[in-house]
Amino acid sequence: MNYYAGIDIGSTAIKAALIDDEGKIVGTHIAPTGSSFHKNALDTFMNLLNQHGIERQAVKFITATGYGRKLFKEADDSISEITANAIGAYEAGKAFGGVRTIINIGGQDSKAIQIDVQGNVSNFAMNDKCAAGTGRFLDVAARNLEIDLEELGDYHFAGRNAPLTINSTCAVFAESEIIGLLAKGHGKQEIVSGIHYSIARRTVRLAKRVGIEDRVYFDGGPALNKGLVAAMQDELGRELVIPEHPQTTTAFGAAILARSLFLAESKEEA
Amino acid sequence: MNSSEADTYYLSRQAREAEATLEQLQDDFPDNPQAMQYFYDLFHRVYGQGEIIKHSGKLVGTTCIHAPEELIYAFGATPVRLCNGSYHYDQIGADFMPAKSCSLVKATLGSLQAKAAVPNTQSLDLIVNPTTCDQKTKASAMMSAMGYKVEDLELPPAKESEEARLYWQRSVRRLATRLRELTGNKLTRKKLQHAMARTSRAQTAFRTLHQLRKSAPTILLGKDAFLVTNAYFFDDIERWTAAVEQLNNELLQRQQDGFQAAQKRAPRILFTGSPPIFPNLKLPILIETSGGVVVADETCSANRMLYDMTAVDEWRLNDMVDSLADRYLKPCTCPIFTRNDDRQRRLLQLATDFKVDGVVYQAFSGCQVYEMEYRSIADALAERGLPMLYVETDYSPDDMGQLSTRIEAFLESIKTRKRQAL
Amino acid sequence: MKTIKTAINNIDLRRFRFWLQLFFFALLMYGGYFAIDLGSRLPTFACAFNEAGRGGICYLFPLQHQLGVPSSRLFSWAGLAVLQGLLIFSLWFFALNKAWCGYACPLGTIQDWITALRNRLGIRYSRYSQGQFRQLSRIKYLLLALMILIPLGVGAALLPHEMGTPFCDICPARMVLPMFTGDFSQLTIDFSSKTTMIMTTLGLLITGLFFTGAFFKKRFFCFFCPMSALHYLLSKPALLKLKKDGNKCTSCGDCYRVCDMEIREIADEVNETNIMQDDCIMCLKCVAHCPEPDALKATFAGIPIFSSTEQGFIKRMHKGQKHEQQ
Amino acid sequence: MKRLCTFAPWLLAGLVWHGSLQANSLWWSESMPHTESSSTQHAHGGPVEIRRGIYHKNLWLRTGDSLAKGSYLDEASVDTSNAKIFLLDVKGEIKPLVAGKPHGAFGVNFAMPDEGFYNLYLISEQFSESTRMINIAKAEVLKHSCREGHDHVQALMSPRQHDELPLEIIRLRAPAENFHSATHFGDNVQFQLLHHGQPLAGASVTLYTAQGWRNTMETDANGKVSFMMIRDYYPPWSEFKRRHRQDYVVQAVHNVPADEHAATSAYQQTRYETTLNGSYYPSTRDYRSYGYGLLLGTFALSFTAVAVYVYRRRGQQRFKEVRFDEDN
Repeated sequence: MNYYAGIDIGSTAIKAALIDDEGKIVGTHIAPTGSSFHKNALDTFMNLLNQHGIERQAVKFITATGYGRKLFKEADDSISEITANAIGAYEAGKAFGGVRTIINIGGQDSKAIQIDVQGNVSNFAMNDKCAAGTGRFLDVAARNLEIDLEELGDYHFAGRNAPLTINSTCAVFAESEIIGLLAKGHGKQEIVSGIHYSIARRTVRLAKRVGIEDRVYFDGGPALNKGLVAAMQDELGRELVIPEHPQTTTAFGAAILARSLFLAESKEEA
Repeated sequence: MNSSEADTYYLSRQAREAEATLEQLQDDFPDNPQAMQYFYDLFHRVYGQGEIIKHSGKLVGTTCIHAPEELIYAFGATPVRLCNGSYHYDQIGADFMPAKSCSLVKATLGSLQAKAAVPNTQSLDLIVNPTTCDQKTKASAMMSAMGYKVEDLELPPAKESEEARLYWQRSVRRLATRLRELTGNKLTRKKLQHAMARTSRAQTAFRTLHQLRKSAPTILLGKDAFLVTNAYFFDDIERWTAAVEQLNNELLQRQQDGFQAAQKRAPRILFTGSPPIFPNLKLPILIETSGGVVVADETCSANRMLYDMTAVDEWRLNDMVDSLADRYLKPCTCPIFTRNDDRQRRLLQLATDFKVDGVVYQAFSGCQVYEMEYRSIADALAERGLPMLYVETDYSPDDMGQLSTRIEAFLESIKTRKRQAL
Repeated sequence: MKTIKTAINNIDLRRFRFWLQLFFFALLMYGGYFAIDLGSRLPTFACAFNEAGRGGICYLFPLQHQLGVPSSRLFSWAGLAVLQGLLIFSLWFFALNKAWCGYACPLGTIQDWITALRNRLGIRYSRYSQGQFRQLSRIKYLLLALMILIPLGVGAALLPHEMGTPFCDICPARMVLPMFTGDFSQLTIDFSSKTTMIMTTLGLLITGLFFTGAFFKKRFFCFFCPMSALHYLLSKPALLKLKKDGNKCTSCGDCYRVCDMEIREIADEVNETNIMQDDCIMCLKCVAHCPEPDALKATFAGIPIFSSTEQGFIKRMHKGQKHEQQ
Repeated sequence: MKRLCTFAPWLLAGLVWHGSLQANSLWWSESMPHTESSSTQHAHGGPVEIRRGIYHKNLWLRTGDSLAKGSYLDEASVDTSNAKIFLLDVKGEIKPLVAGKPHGAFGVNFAMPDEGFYNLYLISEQFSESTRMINIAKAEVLKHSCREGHDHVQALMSPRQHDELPLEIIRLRAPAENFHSATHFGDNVQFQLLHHGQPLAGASVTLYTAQGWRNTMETDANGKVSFMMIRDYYPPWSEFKRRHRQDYVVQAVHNVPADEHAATSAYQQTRYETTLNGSYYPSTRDYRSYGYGLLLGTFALSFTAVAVYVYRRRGQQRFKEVRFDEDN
């Protein structure tokens, strides 16, 4: 039985995904990137293999993606995370009846990708210059409000009155704005939902530059945050397709690409 | 540090930046044409070791392609293009330029500010500053504040009307008078004709290079082509022409041998937008290291500077000077003009001629005119079914990460599309 | 075939045009001495007043005569002669379109020679401003209208018989062309009647103006010539066409710069393919001075006969610089 | 008003007085007896009447001692009973004509179906004391219409003569004459005097113009004589008519001793007198002035040249136009 792996070395977390011959996902593993991401990436990969009891040789092809893709020597090939995300979302989206637009909010950037019917990237826009509207913004806010990331979702729905408008376009200023709002005695719930709406507005504007087609796929770590998902759906005015492991879609895409590249190479040799 | 050490210090940081780029140009790519060695050495000597640019007669700096160099040569002076591409001078220029402003103008002002500038132009006798975009127009006051003699070459904001054309012809003629005061020489028909002949020989060489780059698979990488045209900024025109003619012969040989400078299915990229000026060849190099190949460009550091030639009906002084003026205004596709139909048409024509797969549109952050034209160019290209990547960057190397992601994603989308199309 | 095509496209148009104009000049001015008679419906100034030497007659002369017959006869079956004349004129015209002006017209050739003389004397040529250009280019239509209405007036006995050929009286060709066959009789004021006196005075004033105009402005008279107006009305179906491929045009304006008639549309028009304008004389200097391959071309019945090439442009512009090698 | 007067020398040469028009001289004339404008139209051969496309010519017989005061004949004044009138047409046939009174005066009207020259002759014979006088009046009339084209002109140009006539004057053609050319003031017109078809040398021939000028010349060896047409039409400038027709008559008298002919007649000598009429027009030199023409032409040329020069010089100051002088 051959296996294929995709490793997404992101700015905040390293995600690895493993698929078998038929392209079904065998398992995924997530670990923080930390400082020496080369060792951490290797460990994440080995942990994933051990979890499922698969030897290193069984993994025929590894594709690396993400910021650190070029420096991960283990990988046989590297691909940009936009293409990997597109392939992963396209595959995962089939279960939900096909997706055409992908919104990904990563640790330090947010991306909007439009793919055509065959799944090829036709247009994409990235915001990787400013931390506002990215996962970092949520981390900073959660730390200031002393809430865990997972609880952000519940706080969003617990809010009684309308969400506050956090109009700061910069993650650093947002911090001071949150503290100001707290001092004025606003509830944490309104602040959290305000933050969600501010991120949602920015991301939808990014997506508009690319053009929004039906069934929008939403992945990346923050996709786990139900509050943010609700805000996004409200801003977009349409349902969002959320996979059950939103963080590993890119790695999954890289794995699928590894499989197709391996099959293509073996066909050429044969 | 006193000023002389400071100068050497600046020189050394500037030199390191240039050397790094030169090494990238030479080592990251296998089998560069031998004829390119002349250009590598030239840049090494001028940028790396700060060799002084030899010139006969007065040295006249120009800050844009609109300054007619034939006129400057005819007065016995030597033109040198001052547009600067080094991030180091960009930092110096940033001291007296607004935060979000064009890196090119910042770098140019920075190089003028630094006494031991690279390329080392020593003392400029005159700077001819065509009033093109806002920032270059405002920069002229700053240049004269630095103590340089500056001649503002007034450019009309629109170029379609006859009034604009006559206004520009008068500006060029006024420049001729100013050059006469500067050099004390008299403009004669023979001198101007001789200067125009030399420039047209250089343009002929460039056009041959331009035709050769149409061959598919491509035989010359875009980064070399940019280096060649960047050398035109300061190199002696006859030596430059000879070197380019030699390069053309070698490329012709390569074409016959069926030599491939990039992989077979490398996406053929048309580069447009803000001019890549040595050592800021960051984007072309990135494209070509990520597997693409820049086959054609529409920028004022290459095609727009050298492509269009002058036609003269009667070889008389007045007619020749007016023909020169027309040649520098009418075909210009610079975004400072109100309409950009010419530029759209030029891009679409280059796309068909060079069988281009995708367009990379570079806009220096802070350059509003290029940023504003992005939408119309994108629509025009989309109509033709050409994908376009809009990249907003500046001279700083620290956005390489984001850029490489975008470039790779763009190239991959083209590759898959091409594989699909097969 | 390819080599012939490139050879034609790279010819030195200036020399080719000089010899072709000389040939047509000899044909139309001295053809008569060799018993050449191309008929009286020529779409160019083969002046009828050059009785002995003319190789054919400019159609405007018989046209005015035919329109000058009494109205009763003109609008009867006899009027068909006018249509028949127009038909033959059109057939001649369809062959060369406005190249009749640029290559065949003796008066045009003389103006080109005067321009060459001015150039050798080192005197700068003048250009019309855009406003002047628009007004002046309407005069030829006015002259064409007068040339048709006045003979009709003569036919209807509203005007004296001496005004039978109004345009020929004031046309400089009547005075200038016979001089080339030694006949200076046209340089006279005809006092036999008030009408002839006024008309011949006008004619001589215009001839004086013609010489100065042609000296300072390239192809001065062609701007006001009713023949060019008549041509333009029939120019659509002509075989020889001037075609432009707007996409290849970088609007560098070289064609506009060298155009003797200062036609802006040739450089600015990028959508139309057939860019024939009413002032154009199809001298094809624009095609010769266009650096973009196949941007401008002259086609005869659809077959491109002369198109712009880069090598041709470079060769011609180099030819202009005799001192280049110093 | 400078008129080129070229005939002055000729006038001063003095008049040679030979034969002159007598009371009974007869000649044909195309001028209308009374000048009401009838249906005559101008054609290349002079006034004609066109009936159903056929040209008809009127000619009246006049007599008198001077052209201007020559009176038209009516039946009684001259004995024309034995006058014989006949027409030598283009094909050379002779057709006798009957005189009539077109427009109220003794004259003749005949049709001219074919293109070419028609010769009209009138021969009248009279006797007085001892001489037999034969008067021959001849008129040469051209019929041409451009519609017939111009290819046949050369063949019909040469003058025809009638040999039986005792005395006849024929007008010789100018070198490049065709149906469109006409005699103008100052032209040299050549005649030949024939006696029974043979050139008569040494005879005197006189040319009379309507204003009364006349000139007599001797015929040379082969009977030829040439006259310079005098310019005698000096209307005030505004009434000058380019197509003003002037008539002239050429007359020759020849006396022959009697015995030469019928022995029975009781006269010693026969006097033959023949006349040939014609017309001529003002020459182009009379109304065309090179002087004014060239004056106006050069004025227009120099005026515009100076205007352009001033405009260019002034043009420079106004815009501070930068111009380079081309002489280097």
